[in-house]
Amino acid sequence: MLEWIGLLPAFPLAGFLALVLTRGNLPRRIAGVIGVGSIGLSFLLAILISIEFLGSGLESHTQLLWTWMSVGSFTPGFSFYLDGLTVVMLLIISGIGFLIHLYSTGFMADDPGFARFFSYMNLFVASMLVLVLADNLVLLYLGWEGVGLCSYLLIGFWYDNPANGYAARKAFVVTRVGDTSMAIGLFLLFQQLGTLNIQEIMTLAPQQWSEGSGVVVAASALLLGGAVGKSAQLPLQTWLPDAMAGPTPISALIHAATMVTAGVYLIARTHVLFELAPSVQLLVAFVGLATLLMAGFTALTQRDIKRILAYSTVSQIGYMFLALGVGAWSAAIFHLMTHAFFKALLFLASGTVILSLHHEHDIFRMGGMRKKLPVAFWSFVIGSAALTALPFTSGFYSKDAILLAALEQPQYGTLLWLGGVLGAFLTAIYSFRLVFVAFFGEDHTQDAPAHHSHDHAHDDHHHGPVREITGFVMAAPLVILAVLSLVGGFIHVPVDSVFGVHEEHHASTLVHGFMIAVPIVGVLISYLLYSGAPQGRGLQQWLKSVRESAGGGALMRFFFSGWGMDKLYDFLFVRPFIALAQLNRRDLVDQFYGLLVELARIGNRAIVLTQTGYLRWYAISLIGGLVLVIGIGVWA
Amino acid sequence: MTGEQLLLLLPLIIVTATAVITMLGVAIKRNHAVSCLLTATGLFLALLSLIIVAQYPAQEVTPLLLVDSFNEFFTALILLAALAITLFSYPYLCNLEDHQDEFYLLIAIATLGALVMVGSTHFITAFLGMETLSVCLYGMVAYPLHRESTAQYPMEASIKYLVLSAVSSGFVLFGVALLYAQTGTLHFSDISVGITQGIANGPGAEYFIVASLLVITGFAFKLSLVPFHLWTPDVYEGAPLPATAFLATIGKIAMAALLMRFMSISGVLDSAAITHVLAVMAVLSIIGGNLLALLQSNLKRLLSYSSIAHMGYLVIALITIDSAMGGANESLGSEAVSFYLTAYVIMSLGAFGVMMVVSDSGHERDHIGHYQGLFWRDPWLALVFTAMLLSLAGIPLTIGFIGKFYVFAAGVQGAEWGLLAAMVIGSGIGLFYYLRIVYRMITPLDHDDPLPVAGIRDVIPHGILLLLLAALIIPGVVPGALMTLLQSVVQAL
Amino acid sequence: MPSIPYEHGLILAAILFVCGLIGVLTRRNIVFILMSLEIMLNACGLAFVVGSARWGHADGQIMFLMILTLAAAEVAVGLGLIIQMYRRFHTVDISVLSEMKG
Amino acid sequence: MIVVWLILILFVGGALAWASEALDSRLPRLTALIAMVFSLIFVVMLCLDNFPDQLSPGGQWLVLEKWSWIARFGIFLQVGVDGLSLLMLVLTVFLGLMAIGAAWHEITERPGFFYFNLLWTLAGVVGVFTALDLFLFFFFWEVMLIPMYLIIAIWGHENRAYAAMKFFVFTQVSGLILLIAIMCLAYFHFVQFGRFSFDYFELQNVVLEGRFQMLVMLGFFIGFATKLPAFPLHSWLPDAHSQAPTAGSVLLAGVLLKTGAYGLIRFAVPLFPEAAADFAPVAMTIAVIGILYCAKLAFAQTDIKRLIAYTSVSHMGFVLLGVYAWNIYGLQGALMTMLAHGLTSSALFMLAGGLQHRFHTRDMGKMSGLWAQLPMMSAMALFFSIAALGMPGLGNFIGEFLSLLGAFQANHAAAIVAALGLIFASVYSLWVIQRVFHGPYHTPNHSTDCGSEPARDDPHNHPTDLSRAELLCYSAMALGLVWMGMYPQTFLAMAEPTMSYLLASLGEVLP
Repeated sequence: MLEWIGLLPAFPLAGFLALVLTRGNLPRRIAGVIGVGSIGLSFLLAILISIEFLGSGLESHTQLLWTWMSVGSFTPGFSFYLDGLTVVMLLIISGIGFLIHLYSTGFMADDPGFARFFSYMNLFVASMLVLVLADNLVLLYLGWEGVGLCSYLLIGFWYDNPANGYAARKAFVVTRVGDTSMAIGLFLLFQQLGTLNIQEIMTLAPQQWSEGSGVVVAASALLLGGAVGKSAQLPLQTWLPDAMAGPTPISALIHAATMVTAGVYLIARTHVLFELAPSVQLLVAFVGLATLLMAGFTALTQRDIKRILAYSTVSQIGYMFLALGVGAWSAAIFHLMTHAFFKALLFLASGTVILSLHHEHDIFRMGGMRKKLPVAFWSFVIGSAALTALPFTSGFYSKDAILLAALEQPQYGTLLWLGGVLGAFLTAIYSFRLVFVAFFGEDHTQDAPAHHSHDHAHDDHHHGPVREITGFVMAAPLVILAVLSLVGGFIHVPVDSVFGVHEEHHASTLVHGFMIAVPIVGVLISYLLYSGAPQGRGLQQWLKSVRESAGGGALMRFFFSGWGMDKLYDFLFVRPFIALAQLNRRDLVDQFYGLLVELARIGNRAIVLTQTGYLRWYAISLIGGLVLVIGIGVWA
Repeated sequence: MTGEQLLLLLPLIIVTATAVITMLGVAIKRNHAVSCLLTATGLFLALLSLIIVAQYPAQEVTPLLLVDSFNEFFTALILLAALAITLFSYPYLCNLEDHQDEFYLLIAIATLGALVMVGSTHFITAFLGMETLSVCLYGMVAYPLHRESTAQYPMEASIKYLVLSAVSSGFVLFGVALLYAQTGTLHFSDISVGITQGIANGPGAEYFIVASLLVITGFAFKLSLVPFHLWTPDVYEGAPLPATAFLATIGKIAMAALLMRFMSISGVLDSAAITHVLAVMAVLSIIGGNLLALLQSNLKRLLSYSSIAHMGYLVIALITIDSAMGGANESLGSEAVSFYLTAYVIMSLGAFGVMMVVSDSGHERDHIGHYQGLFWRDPWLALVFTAMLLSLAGIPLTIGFIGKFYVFAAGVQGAEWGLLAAMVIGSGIGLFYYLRIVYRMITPLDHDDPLPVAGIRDVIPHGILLLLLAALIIPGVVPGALMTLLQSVVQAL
Repeated sequence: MPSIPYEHGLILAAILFVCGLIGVLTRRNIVFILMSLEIMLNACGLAFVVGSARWGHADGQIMFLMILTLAAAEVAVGLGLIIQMYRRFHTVDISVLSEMKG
Repeated sequence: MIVVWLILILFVGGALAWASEALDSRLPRLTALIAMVFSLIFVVMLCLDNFPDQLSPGGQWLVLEKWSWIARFGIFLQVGVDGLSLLMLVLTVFLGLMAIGAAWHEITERPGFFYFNLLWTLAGVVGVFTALDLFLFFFFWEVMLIPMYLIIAIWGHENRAYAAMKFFVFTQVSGLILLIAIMCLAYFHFVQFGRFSFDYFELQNVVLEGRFQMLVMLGFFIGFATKLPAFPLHSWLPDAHSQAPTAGSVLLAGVLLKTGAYGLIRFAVPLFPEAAADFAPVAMTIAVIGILYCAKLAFAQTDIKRLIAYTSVSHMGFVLLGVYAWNIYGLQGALMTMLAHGLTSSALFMLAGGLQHRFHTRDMGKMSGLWAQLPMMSAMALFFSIAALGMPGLGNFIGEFLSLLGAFQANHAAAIVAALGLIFASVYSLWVIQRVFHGPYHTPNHSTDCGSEPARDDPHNHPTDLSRAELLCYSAMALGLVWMGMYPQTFLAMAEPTMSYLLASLGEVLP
């Protein structure tokens, strides 16, 4: 069975080709079947392969399909590598991918570009599978850019609104910056080690470089740059919130479950390099910490349901980076898996909410949806519970593992741990803020639209009473994901063979108690603040006064704009580039050659004057010429 | 003067005979066709006689004339050019009511002068040849045409040419006189001895340099190199087309051949001063000639300027002629000059030929506008004209390119980097005005300006054009044969 | 009479030559220009005669005869042209001859 | 004899096409097509029967023939085909077919003369790729200029005179400089070995001392860099492309630019090893400036063909980078970029030509949101723009990655700065897609201000989507790119012996 591993990306690729070559005039049902079926097949195959692989107790399995290039000593092959880590990623991608495809057949039912949507989605899953299965960094780079491309195509799916196009381009260019730094990292690795095969790098690196040597620091920093770009971490995170312009299923699949975790996978896969460069590993930890705090605060002030979830994704990936930074590789992957479950659940649920409320995104214009949208409500509750790591939910086990590992970090353990706990507290507040504001309190769906920021020009006529649009196709994935979010904590992630077994963390019960209490207190505060319950009157007054006060208002706006990063980048890079481009529209070099031509023309006009037509002048020139000639002859 | 030597002079004798017979023909009964036919057959017979002359080894016929392979080659070239011009001028002069025959007389005698120049190694014959050619050219340039609007142009051009040519002959004569006064011989030989050390008790080297420069100035005037080029555009524009063609081709060949002969025998090039002067003149001619032609819209003036530039390229090759006979490592210089001359003659004849075919004495089509849309009106003529222009610009597939390549080779051999740079810049500028004409021929014409319909009398000129086109393309693609011929020709130098 | 050194002869010829040149440059009347041309050519003839006197062989003198005949030919053609010019322009001033330029 | 046959077919085909115009105006394009199909068969035959056994060690030259031409200068008609030139021949013939496809509907007046020029340009290019005698190389180098000039000057767009003249003078003057350099080499062969020779192999053992070798090498470099085009000498390309007819642009971008790069690989570096070694950093800086500067310029353009022209200059910067890295990766990278860029830029030009054919303007400002009206064309445009920005899995990525890999070995700084070019490439490629194909539907003669659904039934401006001929061309090119991206080994193996021969002959003089 293992030798069929090549088929995993082949099925979605076949789906993509089928949908593209029929140029979108397949009937909707068949297009849906092809789209979902291909992912289903690869999910099934993934399960069979995982069972056989785990059962066989093999360390790893490499399957060469064909030699891609062979130039001198650079011979990357189109070959797939299977080990524990890959199995986990395979199952997440194909599993959740399948559920989301199922969901989107319902969500995109009335969209004209139905076939086009599924072709892009299939291409995305194929690229992601190639990324995960690649056994050398060049093939990984192929998958890496492939997913970047698909995210561009899908964010800008509703192309007739230029804003979507802008968001898509922004996403692609920002991730491209990260990809370029990763490419440079690849060149450096090849130049130093002579190969780009991941396993060879992992064995050669420790032999050739001592710990903390310049080259390994540079290489791992460059790879970190790539990871930061793709996983929307601090320097390059401005693109993810704007990526919400795409249809909601893709936000679930790409911007929550799979693509954004590619950075985490890359660092986990090349963990030997990072172990050799402790300074860079620490940098990873602090990048994670800073991002999770920044995102947490920003999420507090957001109004759009999808942007809240987007910032929460950035924050949760910050946790994964924190785990990687402190060396808790398996904890990071474990959190990656659980996060995929509950974040996909939250996004799909928000999709149902948006569809039912006719593309309403602003949570303050919802309220009281508990009764009207039961499925969405319960999904949100379970999802938010897992997100805030309430006890016995999957989030609890994975986040605690990370925080405990962070505590044991030799130098900055306590600082990292405190930041993590503060983050958990913020997470609790903003996730349950969303739940209380959207589903509890009075119904605000009818009042006049303060400002409509919905993204596509579909019919947004005002409507009668709200009723939930969830057929079986949309409800089933929600239920499965809800179950997984609750039960996910008990799945043991089979990555010990990859990262080596780590001993259990043992911390004082006080620490354990504190970590359990923090989310619960957060939920309570959020309840008091946002559910309009009478007991929270005092707190609500305090919040209103802070919001009105000058300083507080400014702080709110600062958080709302994602700590002003967008404006900063716009000012630093975008505007100067456009100015530079406009500055020299007509190529400077071209004017230089124009100058030469002008010179020749002036020369012509000057010398033509000598042709006066007067005989006397010609005679003078004759004699003058003779004098000149003799002068040169005798003296020069 | 043994019988054999008389045989060697056969071409000269035949050409003189044609002149006399044509004169007698005109005296008996004035008939345009007959006199043209007589001249053409005369020239053709002279050409055939060359085959006889070629058998004999090179020898001096009286110290004045030297008949060797060099002389024979250029005689052939001149006779061919003269023949072509005679045949071209027949349809051109047809609509001139009276005195059409005298033109052929002038052509015959002028050719005679050119032949004498080419064969001379003695100043008397050189001077005699130059003057005969010049005087006949005065006549041809002043040939009265019936274009009311520009009737006085030929006369103006001829007077200008006469005065200036006389002044330049004065320079040559005075230079020769000074040389004669010191060396005692009018033969070209061993002026270099004087230049390098000066005669033991006589004046120093400067005297000889000045004398030689006087002579070279005269020659430079005839070749229209830059300081002495001002007459060229006016005379080319004023003169009727056949006269301009004659002046541009045979006038230049004879002078260049004479200069080459003078340079290699007299060893003038040994002195750095003279080579310096020639180099300066070459660079000025290339840059000046090309710049002058840049925005010129009268084709005759444009071709005159381009001839200045081409003479500049020629002088570059001339400079690298190694004074020693055939030189130790057989310099490419003289080969390059003769090849470039041949190429230049073919190109100019072709270009002027097309203009002659299209115009006649009543209405000359010499403005660039007349040739607009020629590609679509008369593809054959346009093809020939484009081939000639591209060859003048030095584009491959043509003899012009091989000529330029030869000059490059000579330049590189003589390590004349400055001159080669000037040549590249000159060619660059040159592309502009040649291509301007080609582009003008491509742009379609809105109003129709009908070309003279090609009657039976135009068959010959079109035939010659075909020959010229063949002479342009074949050596351009397979230059081997012509190169070996020229190699043997130059050995005699 | 004692022989005059040949250099003086050459200098005389040179002076004559320069006079001819100046004549060509300054004169406006075409006929006078032709006359100055004649002077120049005769100056060269003189130089040749002086040369042949110095070397004592006849080349120079033959050259002088040659120069005389050719100068005569040129002037003849020149005068023919001048007559045509007068018939058309009714003047012999050379500034009339300047239509062609540029 | 195959090469001579190939050139003959093209020459004769051109003449026949011109002659056949008298019979029927549709005949010339047919004769041209037949001639091209024949030459394609020839080239493919050359590939197949030579390719399998050609891998024998040392057997680098598939075809090598020599006839005497001008004995006086030791010039021979020496033609040779090896892996590198064979690939170039395939590209030339393939793009020749594409050019005919592009001109199928577009060229209506005087088609005979057009196809005459088209085929003669191709013949010149085939000559350039196979000539092994420097004089013959220069001969074909100039021969391919005249027909190209005529194509731009006669069938070009509004100010074609300026563009054609600029193109011709640029390449001609740089050609003259190249000629002087060739002459110097030949003359020094004469000084050192007693006789003139222009033979590629004999000239390799001419020894020139330091400074003079650099000068002669510069002559070669300027000659090829103008054609490449490299940074300071590139300003003729945008004009030539925006004014040339589509078929002309396809030929210009697809094939003529490659002659410059081929010249660098075959002549400029192997003949002057030491000079190339010292000159390498300068050349790489020029390449990097070319990549970034032209990417910036591309972003600022509104005329779609000028934009694509600037992107071509930027891509050819990678070729220059790869060549002067002078290791196996750089060379193979340069080769792959040449092949992939040939296809990508030709396709983009055909698309731009198609848009101009439909909307009679090249200004991107006047058209947007075409996806709704022209789905197939927009999909193709998207595919080729993505290929242009170097998406892995397509040909350009392989070329750029290998070039940068090679460049990184030779000179870290240049490679890193050039890698920035990848970012700029994505900026301007996606900008084109956004500007022309996304956003509200709007065309020059039909603008919906409210950006609502375009009037489907609006007859007078309903632009027709891709015709079958166009679709065939585009999908052929798309397949080519995917083949190059997914399995480049076929091309790399074919070129490998040449590259290793070139590297060996230099003895790794370069870093």
